[in-house]
Amino acid sequence: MTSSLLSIDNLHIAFGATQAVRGISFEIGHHETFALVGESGSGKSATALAILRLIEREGGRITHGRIVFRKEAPVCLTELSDEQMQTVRGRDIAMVFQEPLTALNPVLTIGRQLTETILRHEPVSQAQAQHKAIEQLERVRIPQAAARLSQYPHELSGGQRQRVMIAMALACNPRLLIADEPSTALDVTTQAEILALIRDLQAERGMSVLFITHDMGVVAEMAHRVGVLRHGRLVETGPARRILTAPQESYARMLVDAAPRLGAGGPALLPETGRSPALALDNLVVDYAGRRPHPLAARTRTRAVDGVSLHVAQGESVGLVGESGCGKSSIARAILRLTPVASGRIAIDGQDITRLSERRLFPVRRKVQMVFQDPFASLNPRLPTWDLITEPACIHATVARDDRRDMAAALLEQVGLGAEHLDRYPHQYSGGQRQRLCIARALSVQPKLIIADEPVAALDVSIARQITELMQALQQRLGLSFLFISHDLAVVERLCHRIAVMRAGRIVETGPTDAIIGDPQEEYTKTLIAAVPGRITPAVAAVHERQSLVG
Amino acid sequence: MTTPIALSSRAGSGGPLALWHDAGLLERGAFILGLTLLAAALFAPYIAPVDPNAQSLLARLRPPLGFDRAVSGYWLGTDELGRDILSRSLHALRLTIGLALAGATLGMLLGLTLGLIAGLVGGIVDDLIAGLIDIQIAVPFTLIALLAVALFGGDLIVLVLVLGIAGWETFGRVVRGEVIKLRDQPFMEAARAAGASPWRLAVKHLLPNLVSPLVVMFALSFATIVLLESTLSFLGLGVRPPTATLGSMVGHGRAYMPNAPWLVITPALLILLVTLVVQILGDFLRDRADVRLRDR
Amino acid sequence: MLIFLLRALAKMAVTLFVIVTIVFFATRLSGDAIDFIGGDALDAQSRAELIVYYGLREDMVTQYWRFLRGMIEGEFGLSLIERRPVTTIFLERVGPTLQLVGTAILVTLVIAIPAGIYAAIRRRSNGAKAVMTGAFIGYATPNFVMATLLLLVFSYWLRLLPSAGNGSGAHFIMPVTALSLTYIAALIRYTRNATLDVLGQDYLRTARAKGLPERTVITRHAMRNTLITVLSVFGLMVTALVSAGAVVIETVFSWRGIGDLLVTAAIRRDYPVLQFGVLAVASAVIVINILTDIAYALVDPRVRLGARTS
Amino acid sequence: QELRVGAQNVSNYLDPGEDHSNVGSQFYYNAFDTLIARDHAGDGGFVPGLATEWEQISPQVIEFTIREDVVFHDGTPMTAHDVVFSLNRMFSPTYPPYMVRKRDRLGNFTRAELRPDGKVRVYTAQPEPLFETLLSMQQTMIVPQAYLMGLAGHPQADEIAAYEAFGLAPVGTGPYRIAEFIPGERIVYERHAEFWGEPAPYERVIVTRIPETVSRVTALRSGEVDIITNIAPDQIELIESDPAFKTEGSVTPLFHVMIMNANHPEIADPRIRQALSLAIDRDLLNEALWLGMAEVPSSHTMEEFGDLYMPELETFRHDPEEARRLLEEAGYDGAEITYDIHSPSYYTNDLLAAQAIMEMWDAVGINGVINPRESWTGCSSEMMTRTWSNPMYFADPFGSFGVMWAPGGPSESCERFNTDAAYAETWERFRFSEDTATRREAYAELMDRIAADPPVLPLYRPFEAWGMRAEIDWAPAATHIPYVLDFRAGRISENES
Ligand SMILES: Nc1ncnc2c1ncn2[C@@H]1O[C@H](COP(=O)(O)OP(=O)(O)OP(=O)(O)O)[C@@H](O)[C@H]1O
Ligand SMILES: Nc1ncnc2c1ncn2[C@@H]1O[C@H](COP(=O)(O)OP(=O)(O)OP(=O)(O)O)[C@@H](O)[C@H]1O
Ligand SMILES: [Mg+2]
Ligand SMILES: [Mg+2]
Ligand code: NI
Repeated sequence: MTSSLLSIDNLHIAFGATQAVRGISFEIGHHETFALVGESGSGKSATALAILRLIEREGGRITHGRIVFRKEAPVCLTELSDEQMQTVRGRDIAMVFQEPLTALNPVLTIGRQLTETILRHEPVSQAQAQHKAIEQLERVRIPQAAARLSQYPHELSGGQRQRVMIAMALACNPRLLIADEPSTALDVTTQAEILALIRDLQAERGMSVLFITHDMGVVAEMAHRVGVLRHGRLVETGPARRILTAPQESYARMLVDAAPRLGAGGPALLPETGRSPALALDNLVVDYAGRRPHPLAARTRTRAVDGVSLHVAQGESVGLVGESGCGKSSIARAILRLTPVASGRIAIDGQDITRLSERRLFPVRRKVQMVFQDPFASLNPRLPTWDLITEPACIHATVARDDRRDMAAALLEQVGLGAEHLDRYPHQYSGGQRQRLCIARALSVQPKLIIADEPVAALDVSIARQITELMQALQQRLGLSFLFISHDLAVVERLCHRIAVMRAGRIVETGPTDAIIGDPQEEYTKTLIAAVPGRITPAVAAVHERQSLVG
Repeated sequence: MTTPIALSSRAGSGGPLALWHDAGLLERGAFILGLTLLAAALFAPYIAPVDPNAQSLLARLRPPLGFDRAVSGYWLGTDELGRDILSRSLHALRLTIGLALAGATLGMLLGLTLGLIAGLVGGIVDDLIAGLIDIQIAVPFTLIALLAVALFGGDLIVLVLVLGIAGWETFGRVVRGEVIKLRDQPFMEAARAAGASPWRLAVKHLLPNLVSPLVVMFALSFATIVLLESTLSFLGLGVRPPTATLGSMVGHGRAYMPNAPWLVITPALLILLVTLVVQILGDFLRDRADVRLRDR
Repeated sequence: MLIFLLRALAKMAVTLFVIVTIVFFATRLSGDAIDFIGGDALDAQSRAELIVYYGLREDMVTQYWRFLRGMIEGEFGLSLIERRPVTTIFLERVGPTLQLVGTAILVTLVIAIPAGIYAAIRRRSNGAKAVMTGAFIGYATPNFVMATLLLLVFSYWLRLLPSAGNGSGAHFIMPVTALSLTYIAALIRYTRNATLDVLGQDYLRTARAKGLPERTVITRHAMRNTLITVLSVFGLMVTALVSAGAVVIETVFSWRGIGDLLVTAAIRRDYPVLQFGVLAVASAVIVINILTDIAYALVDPRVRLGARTS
Repeated sequence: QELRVGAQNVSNYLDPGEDHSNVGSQFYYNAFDTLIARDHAGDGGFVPGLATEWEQISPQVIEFTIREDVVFHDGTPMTAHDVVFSLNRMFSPTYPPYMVRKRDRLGNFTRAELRPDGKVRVYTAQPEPLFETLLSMQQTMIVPQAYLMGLAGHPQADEIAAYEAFGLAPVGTGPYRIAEFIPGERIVYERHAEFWGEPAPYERVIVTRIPETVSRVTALRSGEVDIITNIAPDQIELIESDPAFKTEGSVTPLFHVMIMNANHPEIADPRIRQALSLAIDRDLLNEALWLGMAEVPSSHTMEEFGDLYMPELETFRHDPEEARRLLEEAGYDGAEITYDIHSPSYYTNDLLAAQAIMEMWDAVGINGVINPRESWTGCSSEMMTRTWSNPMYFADPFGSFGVMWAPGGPSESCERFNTDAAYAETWERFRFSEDTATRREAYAELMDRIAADPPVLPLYRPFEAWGMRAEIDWAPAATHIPYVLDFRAGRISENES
């Protein structure tokens, strides 16, 4: 493959004294999509940043290796000066970053940020650039593209922001697009749209893509070839179909096997016990105060949850799914009385807690624990691990002061972390480990009910698997109930007895897991399930492979 | 700030040894200098060669040893009443450090408490405290000091109170802002969901997150108070003579700057050193507390 | 915006009311104007006559009402010492102070912000260290020492610059230098911190990934965000300059301004001057605060007026 | 030709009748005249001023012949009406600030009267030995009636507002008119072309306030001003080290004093106050703080008092042994004795002297504490001891000691000084006797009384210096009251060297 667009040869990257990437080599052909998968922290983003030579700015260093880019003549990117790189970045190689929320400048308009890329690389006038920017936005299917130019990033939804990022990256028709987890934060429907978009654009413009993800379903849908990265080394590279169907190396095999697949079937329904449910929601309504439309008007109200009734029996797991912003987290927050309830009733273990005073609520808090959606944000960054994960126990005095460290060690072991982590602070963990800390914290008081809000979203498949298995084991041993909120239907299927599907603040469909996944009744549920990537696995992969060989 | 910091020491914690290890040359120098100044201040009564208030009226305004007209025994010369500048400076250093520490601590406690309350309670209480902050900023400090001294006398306690009050609003403002920013963070909700009381929320969860801004502000406030006190002395509102602070020595000595500059040089230099040390160490601690900054 | 302004004005009124009340009573409880007006040797009868003459005989509450009524009618009375309308006296003084403070603010901005950004971008360079050390020293030198030093060097020894008054441009050099040095030092430190914060942000990486030259990355993407952070600090500094003012500098450079006026009035218990002066300065400070808030909302699209957190 | 003066302070108003401050006294002599003037270029004897001649008609009446062709700065001619008005506004004042001056120095005067022949007669209640002295005082300077009364809008009515306004726009008959006056900041004098006497030597004199000593010295050196005021002995060398500049100075007709509250319980015992006084080594203070240039008096007396100068009296002395003895005798228990001082520093060297005095007290076992106050302690009964100054308002013991320690005067009415019938009787003799010997005798008796139950200790007559360009020939005249900036003809000149 001498005609490959990019070839990486024995790349080494170090952060300070630690070696993050230790000699990887791979090539990306013209029109090809190369997926880089692997463990969280294995060096995927570092590799991407190295290609753009932005790694130095992040405190890293390319210690060894060559990155050769062939547009007309081959250039060795590792040998270019920063000035020379500036003409490569954005024009030849563009990148979509992992986190769209922080990757856009909050104080510049979308239009400004878009046109400046165009103006930088193409000899056009301001007006032409403006025009081109609108074109780009339309191409990524942002509604009312022209009006968006004067908006600021915070005025767009997460999915829209992600699309702006992509529009920006594609503005100058780059030969190579690097997309680093472009769909992690998105719900399945939005994710599907974005993936389709990248595929279309690729076909339209014939560019190559370096796609970084931890979602094997996405790999199946997008990639021609795949590289599996672990501990900074490429453990296996090959055509997507082969890697997905017959991985050779043990880690790659594990990764592929661990990937949950929709339709694998869920746990059997629990028999009716007649005991009062662990959680009962009765016609729950949650409103948020919005802004005033004009100074003299009353505040508008956003109805986030609009009459939801739901039961979780003792020992049962109920999955709550639905598109982003449909009100899932709001339900969770209402159950914990973190947000006021407009009307309706919440009962825990048969006790109505809807209007309980904070003092009377105190014993109830022990029974209900929550794993928050964003683990990093829900851990106090200044408290050491042992203190963090035993805090509920300390508050509820279920542990003596002197025993807290012992208890913390035991909890850590339960979630698969070692006692050497006791004195670490949250920032010293990887995303997956943090999520496990949240779970450990929830377990510290032996609750009856755990509300888990996207507990595995940030984890690569192998670790996600570990966690769900832990949850199941606990459920069996302690009779815990779970309200499991997720946009990952495959995980929900594996874990939950029943599923409730939400849309725009209402529950549109409830039923046993197999029934919902296998035979959805509602139109919305059907769309949701259809949008799950990777359902078309082997066949599509084969098609992609052929294309890449031809191109 | 000055030297690349090894990754092995990423932890925000670590004993004094780790601190020392992380420190650059500048920080180490500042640390040693700080200790020396502190020791000099603490042991001033033992190391000062003579009584700081003892006058020798007929040997006024004599230069340091080595210059014409110098009097032996007075290493750094004598002041406008023939007092030993070295002894006075040492005692003044002691008082100045004490005053600045007391004032900065008072300001911090006051500002922290009110800022926390304003941020956490909100509503009317918040408006009241914010109003108080506005008042404090809007009335010239010299005026407040003047009225306080006139109403309550020029005792040291009054001075400490005045100096403490001078700084509280900065603490109050910043703390309040931070609290408002932090109070709806998921980790605060997590604690609330676990049943944490408001007191626990404030002390256990907010306070640790306020430490680094507090460190910076404390360092700034310390320096500001040293300077404020000298401004007050300049206006004749500082400590009562013959007691000396570095500020009052500079304030009184300033009139003699053209013909007897040594009256000002020693105390001014000490002020410079003390504030410099506090600033450098404050910056060092802050830089260290900033996780993201450390690796770049 | 309207609601914000109305609220801000209402708050301002309350704050000002509290301030003038405090000042009114504190000045009267803590001293007596007559001793200054009459000189230091007064027999009892003269004293009594003067007290009547200066309208200080009524009990304090009556005086207070009179003062409040006057304030509402815009009638602030005559200085007890100078017998001129306090407004005239104040206007005479406000010009020099505004010139001095305004120039100092300008100089501070022009020097401190680039220096601070430089110190952050080249964090480990010797130049940055020099800037920061300079800032430390600038911050740690009492401004009257600096003022006197400048005076001695440039007027006394070198005879280059005029030492007193505010006649020409040359008169500005030393007072402005002495006054702004502290603020420059402080602002450099704030700017450096804010810039360091911004430099760690992901959107700068995005900007670089677009192929923008480093200069553009800093000026267009970093600086704007830095300025937003610096703005609130800067607002505080301007208010400090206006209120705490330049008393010391004004004295050393014989610059007749507000600072000198207020302190002198306080010492002499020239109540009308003091009350009006405090009222005016406090109003200015509060207005500056409001302006800062508005500016903040203007440059930071995420901020809604009235919803600012800090 | 122009003269620029850097003054430590500039008055806030300029009304010679009301003012008696040290700041104000600098500025009147250039712009105003009295009926009787003094020969300041010579021995200070009385010479014709706005009156060409005067005659004492009886012990209680004096008659003046008013000078003609005198023109006020506003261009109107001065008449006898103006003289009568000027004097009567002080003799029977309606404006409260004048009442104070009437009481402390003009109490004996009843009225001025215009005679049909155009002369002016001045009457007193009791025989007045000090007619000439008092009528050559700043407070009896002549002002224009029509102009002054017109200032309030109703030229016929005697309105307080008119007097208030005059202080901001003063008009007199002196060689300089006040062309510009910014209270507390600037006075610009311009030559009064129609001055009746020898024309002013300068076209303009500009006085600017430069409060800081260092700034004043700098302004002189950098050529911004030609003369600067209030130079302490410590700074003299600083100016004289450059041959282009010099200083001129003299001991001032003014005492820096320490006063003691005779009615404060802790120091009510006269022996304690005597001890406070005896403990202070004033010669050492002079030697150290004034480089020996000040003058330490043995009694409340100065050479300027003329016939009543009595250096032979020994009212105040230094005797620490005696102080210790008296303290013991009085049973002093080490109670804290506060020494109030104005802060920021008001008199030259006051803070230094205060600190030195504390050491001297300490040496005899007095527990003294400095109490800096940003305002005058006024008549506070809590005041124990404090700094003060006792100027010579006019050249007589009455114009110095008398202004403050008269029966019913400011000290007594503030209840920190007590007099009795005997004191009052002696006082009458001292004040009104036409026989100098009697007056001397009475004054000596008063001094004995002061020594026995001391309310005051004159520390020294300070040495005040002015710095100036070496070419300027000016020096303070010994015959003036303190601080007068006298720039009249014959008093100042510049030699081209
Ligand atoms: N700024 C940094 N300083 C030090 N180490 C870093 C830094 N950034 C990343 N690392 C380390 O380098 C390794 C590779 O990080 P990288 O971001 O490339 O991981 P990744 O494969 O993208 O993971 P993820 O799936 O979580 O995004 C990790 O072990 C990480 O801890
Ligand atoms: N504090 C708030 N103030 C106003 N509106 C809010 C607030 N929190 C959430 N909302 C709105 O309420 C709706 C439901 O939000 P919620 O967080 O419950 O969504 P979700 O289903 O958890 O979405 P996601 O999958 O993205 O986490 C959204 O439209 C959101 O914009
Ligand atoms: Mg990554
Ligand atoms: Mg959510
Ligand atoms: Ni450092």
